[in-house]
Amino acid sequence: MASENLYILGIHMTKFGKYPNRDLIDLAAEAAQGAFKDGGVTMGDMNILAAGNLRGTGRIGQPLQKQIGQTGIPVYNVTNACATGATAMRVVMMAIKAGEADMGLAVGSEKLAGVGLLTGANVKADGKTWTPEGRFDAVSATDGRIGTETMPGVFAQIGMEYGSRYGEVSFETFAKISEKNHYHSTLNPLAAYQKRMSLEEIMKDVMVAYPNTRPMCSANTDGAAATVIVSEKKLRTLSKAQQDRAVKIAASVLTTDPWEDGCQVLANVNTCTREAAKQAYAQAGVGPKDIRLIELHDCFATAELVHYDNLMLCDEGAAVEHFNSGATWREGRQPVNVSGGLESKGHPIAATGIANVWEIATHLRGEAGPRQIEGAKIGMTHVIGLGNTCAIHILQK
Amino acid sequence: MASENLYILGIHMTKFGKYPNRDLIDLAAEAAQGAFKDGGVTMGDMNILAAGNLRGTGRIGQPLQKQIGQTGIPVYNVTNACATGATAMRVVMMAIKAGEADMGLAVGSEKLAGVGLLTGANVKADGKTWTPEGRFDAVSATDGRIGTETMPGVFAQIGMEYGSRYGEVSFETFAKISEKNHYHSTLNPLAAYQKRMSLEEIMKDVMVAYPNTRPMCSANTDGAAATVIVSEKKLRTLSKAQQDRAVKIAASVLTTDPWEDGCQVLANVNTCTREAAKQAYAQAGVGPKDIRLIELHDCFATAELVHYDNLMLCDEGAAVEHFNSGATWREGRQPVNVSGGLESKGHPIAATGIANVWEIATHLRGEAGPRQIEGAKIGMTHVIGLGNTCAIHILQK
Amino acid sequence: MPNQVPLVSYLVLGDDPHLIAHECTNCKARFFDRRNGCAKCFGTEFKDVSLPKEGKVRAFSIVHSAAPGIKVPFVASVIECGTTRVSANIINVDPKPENLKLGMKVKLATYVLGKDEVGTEAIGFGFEPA
Amino acid sequence: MPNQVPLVSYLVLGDDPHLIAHECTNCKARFFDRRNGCAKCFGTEFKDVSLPKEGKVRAFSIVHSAAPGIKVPFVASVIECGTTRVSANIINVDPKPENLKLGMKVKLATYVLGKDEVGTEAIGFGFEPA
Ligand SMILES: [Zn+2]
Ligand SMILES: [Zn+2]
Repeated sequence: MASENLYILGIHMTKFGKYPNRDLIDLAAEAAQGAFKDGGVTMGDMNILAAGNLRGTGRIGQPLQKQIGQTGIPVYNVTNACATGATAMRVVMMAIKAGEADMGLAVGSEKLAGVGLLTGANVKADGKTWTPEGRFDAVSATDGRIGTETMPGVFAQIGMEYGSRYGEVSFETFAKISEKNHYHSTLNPLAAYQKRMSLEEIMKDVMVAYPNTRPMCSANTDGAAATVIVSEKKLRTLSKAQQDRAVKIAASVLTTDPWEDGCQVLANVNTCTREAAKQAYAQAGVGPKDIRLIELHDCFATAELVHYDNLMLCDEGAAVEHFNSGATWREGRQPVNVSGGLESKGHPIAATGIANVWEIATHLRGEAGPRQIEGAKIGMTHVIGLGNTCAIHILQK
Repeated sequence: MASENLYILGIHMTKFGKYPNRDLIDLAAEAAQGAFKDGGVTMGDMNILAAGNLRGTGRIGQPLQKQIGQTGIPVYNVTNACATGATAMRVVMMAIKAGEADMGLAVGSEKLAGVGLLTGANVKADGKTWTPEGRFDAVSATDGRIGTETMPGVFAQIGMEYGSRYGEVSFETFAKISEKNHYHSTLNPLAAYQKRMSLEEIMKDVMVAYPNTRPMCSANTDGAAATVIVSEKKLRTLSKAQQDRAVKIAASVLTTDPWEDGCQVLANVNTCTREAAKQAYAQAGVGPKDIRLIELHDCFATAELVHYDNLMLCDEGAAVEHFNSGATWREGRQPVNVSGGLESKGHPIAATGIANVWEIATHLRGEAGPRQIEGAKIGMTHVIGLGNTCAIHILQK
Repeated sequence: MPNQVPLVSYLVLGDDPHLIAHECTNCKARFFDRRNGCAKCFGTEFKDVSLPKEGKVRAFSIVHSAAPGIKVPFVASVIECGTTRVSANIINVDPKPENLKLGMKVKLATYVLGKDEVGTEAIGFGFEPA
Repeated sequence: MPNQVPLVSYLVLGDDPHLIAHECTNCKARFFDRRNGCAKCFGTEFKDVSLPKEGKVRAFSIVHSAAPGIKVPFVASVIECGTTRVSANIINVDPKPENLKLGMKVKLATYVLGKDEVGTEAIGFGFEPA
């Protein structure tokens, strides 16, 4: 069982954006029903459902099942920060590999439009008398006083830390990464923002956490994505049309951050990504050069840079040169985030880890329309959940 | 792989109760480190961690890993209402059956002491002008105006509904079930409350939701539980002492509620339990009569009654007679909730689904001390997550 | 007579207040909420059907603890209206066990929940002994 | 002099304010929070060790958006104190990119965060250009 291949049979994402009149379940249902339609199946074909949501109730599986079909199947509600959607996929895959299912649905849905700064802030009102609380015996809020727990500030430092290791990276370089992604977004009708932005506009926009200005930060939007995953054995019983459009999951890896000095002081998204990438390349039997396009976790422009290196798309320490070579633009050798990335497509947290699979699968199927990357046979997705989790999928057609 | 047997190698629960100076992670760490010690292993032996928490952040896996060992392994954060802990176990089991791990840790932790009534209430402040909101276009709060979403009221009706099908069940009968469980608790040093209560005391206590008085409701407490699950193949490489104490997981099933009229009006915990029981008996190759003792989800006394029937411990419709026969008392033919049940042991939600496995495993190992059920070779655990999920495990020595 | 709005949209006001359900046109499963699909057959087409105004008590609980603003004790219940189960309070009855019985006949009743600042009344519903 | 309490317990006040870390007695991994165990070797014994008061900037960000009560912009950073990394703000510097540099030398500084109602001062810390 464990060695059986798994396939994406159907997959769907909602347009990311603002949906004031639709709830988490409306979005999840659209994604799920879209994935069923895409795969030519129904809820009745599913043997397992794994559902992810972070900022709502965190448990949308059963409310979703009440709307799209109550068939009695096991439902798993999962969270893993920004890797939540990818984690839902992994649970479905494990169920299939374990022989408990031959087909299952993974879905992620999030309502994030209008949500302000996402912090892990432990802000508490200053008490009348100082009283030590929590694991640091803090007598007052520490976020903002002992560094920052805000995402833009954390990922800004992650980018700067790369500079400490391999030579300073300029504000302009980080901003150019954002310029690329906003340029890419103009071709993606499902992106929340499809506006090309000049380097100057990006650099002169509101500074959120130097060196990340507002367009260099992921966009808080609503959205959902869902996918039907099927075992190879089951796929072979389906129609030729279904088999022809199925996309092989050549690798699926989830890691957390192993201990390294400082990793509890500044989140270390490097070690878990590098380890996940190593495992994924080994599982798929391919190397970085075999990957035609990549959707990686550009929650901030500063993050995209470090992952060029972590995913081994370039030599160690050479991420800036790699970017400056033009390789990661859609016209380049190995485009990154042709969807527009989280900075322009949007980042409805729990949906992201499935939406990036949708993007790659759509290219591998040759169905990406005007933004199609030609000759795409192998693609990779990467997502980071702060705290930390890394999920990588390699897809193959 | 899929047919490989899985075993409980180590398992631990904290005493349930009030821990004002300990956080979710302190409790989870005690449970995890206790399970490692019980199993003679360390965090370094784990290939996967699945963690459950409902009422806190909902994602304790990585914060726990930061305290007990950062080894880079995949971490899954899960929720499934009161079946959260059991769901964490299932994720670890799927990972092992899938060939992705040979040993893993499942943990559930909850801080619930002092928390008031748990409701699913959609209470919103009445607006200045009536504005329809949500899936019912409600212009004001519906909880309490169109029935109840409070757990005591929901489970009270679930018990009453059994009466509609098979003949009215008296308040006294439900109260006697609580009397049994409080009696059982006197022998369990890890129970939050170990006080014997007379039938009269129970019936005259504060009415929460007729026919459930306060001692007939699960106790909101803090607590955690954790277990190390191992593949048979890996177990065979461990010491004789470890092998001797390992407890076989003869069945592990998770279901949700299939459609039935009315199931979206009053939660139907019957269909999902009956289906899970059928699957579990089939997996384990045993029948209800082979089960020596059962820990079932007595979140309310009214719930315990219906599950005698749902788990097929009695003939259909004969739950009252079954209880009145004395069978489910610890001196009876097939004791239920010898731990004291959720009504007296306590119900730290995410811990419950692992704590009930601890109880059964402890009896099967012959390590239950004064409350040991003699000759226990096969036992069953059952947990319900409202919304709905049912998880059943059959353990065998 | 002031303007009125129903507490929920499946309560139809007017001369003859009654409840409606959304019935799946394929399998006839009934629901009260806004639907994305049918939980029974996965269909996505529904039509509204009126429910009988009389029913019988399938289950009840006398609830003594509730969210702020809700008077306790009150009687939460499941009513069988024909073959369709409905969630509702049993109202216009002293909420004591001796006044309630499984299977008892009840009928729909409405009441004014309150007025908003422009004078519109919100109308709630329950079932009372028939 | 008023009574003083540190913002966090790993800031030691007195004549010579400094930071301490909890060091695993088995593998020497260092932590600042209350520990259930060692994240590196799973050991459960720790001893406190003092950190050097001087360090250099490993990473920083000029943060313009923060929780209420926090003055922005401020400089969040990771400081290398010897071989141990510490989270801290860089203080006593005009928070502009031209005043900050990776690798710049900084030293520990404390300041009064505020007084509570009985007059006790809470003392915070940061690192300032050395
Ligand atoms: Zn239908
Ligand atoms: Zn250590």
